[in-house]
Amino acid sequence: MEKKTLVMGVIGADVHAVGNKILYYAFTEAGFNVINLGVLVSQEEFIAAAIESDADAIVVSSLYGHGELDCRGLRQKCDEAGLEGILLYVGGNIVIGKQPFPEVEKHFKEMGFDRVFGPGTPVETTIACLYEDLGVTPPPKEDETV
Amino acid sequence: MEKKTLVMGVIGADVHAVGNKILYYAFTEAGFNVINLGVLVSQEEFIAAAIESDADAIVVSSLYGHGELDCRGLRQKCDEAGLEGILLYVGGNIVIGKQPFPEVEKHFKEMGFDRVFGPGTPVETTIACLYEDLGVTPPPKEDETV
Amino acid sequence: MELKNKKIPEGEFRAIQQEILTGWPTGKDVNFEEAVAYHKALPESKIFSRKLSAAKREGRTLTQPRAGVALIDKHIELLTHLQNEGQADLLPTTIDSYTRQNRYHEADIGIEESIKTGKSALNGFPAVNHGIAGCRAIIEAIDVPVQIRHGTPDARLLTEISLAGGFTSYEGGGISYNIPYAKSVPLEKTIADWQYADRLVGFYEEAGVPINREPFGPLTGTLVPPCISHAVAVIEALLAAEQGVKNISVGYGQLGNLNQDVAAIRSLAMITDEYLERYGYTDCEVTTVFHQWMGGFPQDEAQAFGVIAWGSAAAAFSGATKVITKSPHEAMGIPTKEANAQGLRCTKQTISMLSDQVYHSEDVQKEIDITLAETRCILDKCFELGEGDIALGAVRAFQAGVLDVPFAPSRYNAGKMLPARDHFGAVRILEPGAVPLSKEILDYHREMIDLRAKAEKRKASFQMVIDDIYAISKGRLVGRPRG
Amino acid sequence: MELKNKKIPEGEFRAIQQEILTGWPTGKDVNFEEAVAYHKALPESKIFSRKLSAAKREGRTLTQPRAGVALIDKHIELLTHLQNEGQADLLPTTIDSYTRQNRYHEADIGIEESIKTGKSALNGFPAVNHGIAGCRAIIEAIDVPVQIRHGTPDARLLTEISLAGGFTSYEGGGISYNIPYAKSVPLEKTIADWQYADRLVGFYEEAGVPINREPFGPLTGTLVPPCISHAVAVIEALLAAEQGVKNISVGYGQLGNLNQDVAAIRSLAMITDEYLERYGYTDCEVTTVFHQWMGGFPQDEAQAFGVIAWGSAAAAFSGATKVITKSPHEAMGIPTKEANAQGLRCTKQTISMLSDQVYHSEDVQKEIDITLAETRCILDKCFELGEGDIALGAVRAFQAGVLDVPFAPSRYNAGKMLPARDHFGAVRILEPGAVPLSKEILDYHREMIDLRAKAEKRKASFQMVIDDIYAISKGRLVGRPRG
Ligand code: B12
Ligand code: B12
Repeated sequence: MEKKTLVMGVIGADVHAVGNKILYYAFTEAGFNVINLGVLVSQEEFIAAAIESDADAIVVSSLYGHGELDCRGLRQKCDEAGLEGILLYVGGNIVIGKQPFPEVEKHFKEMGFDRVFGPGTPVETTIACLYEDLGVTPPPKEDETV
Repeated sequence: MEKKTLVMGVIGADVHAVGNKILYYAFTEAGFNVINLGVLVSQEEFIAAAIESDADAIVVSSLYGHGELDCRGLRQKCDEAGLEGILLYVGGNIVIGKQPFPEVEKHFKEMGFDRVFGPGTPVETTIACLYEDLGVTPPPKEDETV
Repeated sequence: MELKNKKIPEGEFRAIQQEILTGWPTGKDVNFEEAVAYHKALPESKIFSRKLSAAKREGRTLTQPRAGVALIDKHIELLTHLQNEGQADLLPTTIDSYTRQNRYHEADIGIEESIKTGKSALNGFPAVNHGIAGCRAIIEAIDVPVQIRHGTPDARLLTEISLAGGFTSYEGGGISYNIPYAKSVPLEKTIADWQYADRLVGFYEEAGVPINREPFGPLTGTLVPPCISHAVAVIEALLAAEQGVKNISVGYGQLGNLNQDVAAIRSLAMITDEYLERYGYTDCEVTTVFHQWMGGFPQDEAQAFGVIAWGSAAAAFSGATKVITKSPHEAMGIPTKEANAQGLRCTKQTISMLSDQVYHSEDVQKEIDITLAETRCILDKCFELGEGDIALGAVRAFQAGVLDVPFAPSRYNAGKMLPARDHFGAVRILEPGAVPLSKEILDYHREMIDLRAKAEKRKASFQMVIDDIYAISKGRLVGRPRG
Repeated sequence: MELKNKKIPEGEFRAIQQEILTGWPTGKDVNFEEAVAYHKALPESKIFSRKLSAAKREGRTLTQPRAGVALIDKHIELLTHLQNEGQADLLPTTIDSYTRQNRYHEADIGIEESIKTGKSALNGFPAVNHGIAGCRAIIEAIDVPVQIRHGTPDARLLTEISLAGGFTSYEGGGISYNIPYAKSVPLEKTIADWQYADRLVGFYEEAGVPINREPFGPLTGTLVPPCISHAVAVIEALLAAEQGVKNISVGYGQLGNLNQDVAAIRSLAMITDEYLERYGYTDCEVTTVFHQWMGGFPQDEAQAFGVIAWGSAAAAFSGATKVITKSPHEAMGIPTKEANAQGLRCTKQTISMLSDQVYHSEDVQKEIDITLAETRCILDKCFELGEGDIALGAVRAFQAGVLDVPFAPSRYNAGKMLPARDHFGAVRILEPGAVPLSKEILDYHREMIDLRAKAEKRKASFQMVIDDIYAISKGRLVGRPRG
């Protein structure tokens, strides 16, 4: 089976690197081809990497609270760049403070994200969603989970 | 100046003795003549002691949560026993659970208490109220407070 | 009939039992054989002693809250919440204060009031009024072991109903449920009544049903020096063992100084084993209970969490088999189920973070040595006063002030001994009254308190004791003068 | 221009300064003499160094939260709340992340957005955009000393504005605000830029204005072994002292094992003094900072309180001069002012209850000895690499992987060293990479980790490290396999 390609990174002026490194490790273990842009990634860098790698999905992390400001317009820029319909995920601590998640989710979906994840989403959940959305059959069994 | 007389005790099936012992010590230090009935005191015992000592006030403690059940009818029984108008205080943890104090206060005032005190009322506050309500001039200065 | 630490003869027991079971209508449903069969059908996971033994073996500290409300369905709802949301390892059924005073009529009024208003008018679960079926409804609904916790001087009927009701653990004792919980019940009476309760547990044990028994460790919860509560715990363990109790949890209420707290639990296990063995009770399993701070709490919930977590840390380091948790509502009133579960989760987080750590310190060893020496002074005097009989000895020791619990409501307690914190926050003895500690030990206590008095530039006095009583609720351990 | 640990010559400094102050319109308001006069008119009670020195002398641990919002009045409201309701001894002004990356235009958008929506769109206070007057409004409104806390690789303009704005303490450093906070800024650049900041502090000190400086201790906050953060702290202290800094607070992020945490703070003070003295900086006062757990928190607030209180206990026992507090909202997002104050009160309660206690343990001494030995291994190698110059040495040490911070985002960090918890929860080194510890020390680390691996019946591996990263947020210290 052909590997699906993900572009991932932490958007904006955000330097939270730990979750990013663990997600990279887990996505790779889960059978994806992963382009990890690390932290401090601009919208333009995400898009350029997705075009270059012919990616199936862009997985955006935002931890530091400026997610709302940083993510605005990403979907439109994707469309303009010819990445119409590319799968867009966002997760982490994407807004400032403890806010009711349903509202946050609604807001980011309106901004064009296909899936929105709250604080502390387990890696297993993220991977299961990727399998589903990208039509990948999950590998039969793992003896170690992250 | 003549000493005012207080009857004090912990009402009902309540055995919380620590506050009672400290209040006794503090009331005595503050210049009152104090009849301390200790814990597990029935309404009848309060009234009998007040009559016998010709008391100016009855200070009821309830800590354990049954205050509402235990205090019902005390004012009426006082009236019937000829203790009309005697000063009635209640304090401690007089209801079950953390409840908004204004409601609790209102409820106990309707039951006939002149003053109602919430959890952890400082001894100084209680004494100041007693001075005021019994028309006692506070002693000039204390070098140690409780 | 003279009080003696001797197994109650079967005939005598049956005579009392007949009378007891007619004390309230629900008593007539008690049927020992049927109850034994009921217990034997319980899954292992619901048996208190088993879970304690496993925890002791594995060196884990289990969590248990206090909780009880008036109505059966609400009580089950409460316990289920504490089990699922609080991750409690063990659960309680705390009995209301009317039942504790055998005022079942008043408990009935409380039940009615609770049905009417939709909120619990009782500060606990009136198990006698609800009877055996009411108790079993709880046991069946809950997955973890459940214990009866109360404070009942004469608990004979409650014991009959609770054990027949399927509870596998039972708190209390003739001293620990008298001195802090009664005003004018003679000790002879409560000790005898608790011999009855222990004998009943003994019968269950003999029938192959394991029932855990727990003397109430903290007593008044107010600056009780470890040697006092240890002595009471050992005496109640001896009294219980004589009646056939096999699984005993001895307890202690946190005082706040880590060395003293850790030493207290470690020495408590040692001295209980020592005396049980010395007096020939060689087949009892002893576990320990650490109570988070039992005195006045701060009203602020964030501060209360600090007290709870610190109690959890001390419990974990002490190696206690279980910890009894408090909630952030402690100073205000009986906690909601949510607040109670919060106390449990805060405790579990703290204990788990410490469970892999070991606390080694010479200071702890020193404190263990001192506590053991003190407790032996008191216990040996009790045996002497009882002319070798510890039941009699306990009664005479309270008469003489040899056993003396600070701030206790009972008129059978001398109330002459005064405790105070030393410069490091450990609770020491300021005025011994008639507590028979050696001169060397008393000098040490005075010296440690004097260190503090000097630093505070005041004499050690009753004012200092009062300041200590308020200290934790005001955000400190030692009640230093303000300003 | 070559990097050297040498005081920046005045002329060179002035040249850079001219350029810096024109980087954003608010820069032109900086007037050194006027700022010195402003500082000199501040009351003692608002001066950070003074309060730290007093606490150090008296052996107290002060509390300080993190906090910052976009707008001046809201920020003052926030700090006032933390001062009054949180009883904070010291206050921060946490800078937003756009300012940290010198993106003042984006910060401006955030300010506008915040005005429009009525809630802070920035994760901190944009001090550069608000300028000197904005800063002074804070200093004047608040009664306790206030510090700038950030994470800014090039903080030269921010330093100018903050100090002229009346702040009396300033966090950061050329390594600690690069490696965890940047991806591709060369170390030569950040060290030089922070020499500028330190030199500016030096000018204030020379003018008689005391400014406290604090290297950021916890780095990535993710399983950083004490020897790594200690080495960075000492290097930044040396670099600061050379530029004329006189009052330095070195920090450390809690790891969770009490012996290791207590030993870390005690050894950090020792080794900083040792190296400052050895290199001739004899007139610096050193204080210590304990950061409550800086890694992932549990989402549940009750559990978070457990983590906060345990951090407070360790801080108190360690004798740190101040503790940086977390809030029960930590895992979710920037705390409300109420939640932030709760963290402070929980901390204060715990610290106060422990303030009279002393934590003695042989295990602490052992841990101190090991940490000192490790840190010396690293520092001496840094000096060697820098041919005696520690600025150069630091750059080369990172190049070589001699200094290596786990999970750091910077490409100038090797990322070859892997930490893991040992059987008792202490953080040890699983893979040293090029960190130059002696064989004896490394053997000890491996041995301690192997103890754990054996107990868990698995090999020590990256999976173990990942499990450790999640452990506290899942309610444990050591990331043991589940089931
Ligand atoms: C120590 C203690 C005990 C000890 C008491 C030992 C003894 N015999 O004295 C023991 C362990 C035995 C105990 C038992 C029980 N307790 Co208790 N106990 C406490 C605790 C922790 C401290 C009480 C104390 O001594 N405080 C120190 C003294 C100095 O303060 P104080 O008692 O509050 O008194 C002061 C003020 O209230 C005020 N005051 C008191 N009376 C009056 C009257 C007036 C007019 C005024 C103005 C002021 C005033 O002045 C006093 C002096 O400063 C409190 C919780 C808390 N406060 O933190 C629970 C608490 C009072 N107990 C409680 C309960 C429910 C019980 C039990 C039913 C067991 C249970 N379910 O857990 C039993 C009841 C036994 C009985 N029949 O009464 C509840 C009451 C709940 C409620 N009202 O909703 C509390 C609040 C704990 C809780 N949150 O659940 N308890
Ligand atoms: C460690 C840490 C730091 C370290 C980071 C070191 C580094 N370079 O990596 C340091 C100390 C440097 C730091 C700095 C700051 N931090 Co910080 N930090 C944390 C902390 C404590 C843990 C983060 C972490 O590593 N967790 C462990 C990893 C494994 O989990 P994770 O990051 O959450 O990632 C997982 C999930 O979120 C999920 N996930 C992540 N991305 C995505 C994407 C998708 C699509 C999906 C499905 C899932 C997913 O999967 C990941 C793996 O399991 C969190 C709070 C917390 N979580 O407890 C605060 C936190 C993220 N930080 C915060 C802030 C504000 C800051 C600062 C601005 C400083 C400040 N004001 O205190 C600076 C910002 C610097 C910057 N420019 O980015 C805030 C963010 C607030 C908000 N969103 O409202 C938090 C939440 C703390 C708080 N409550 O205030 N921080």
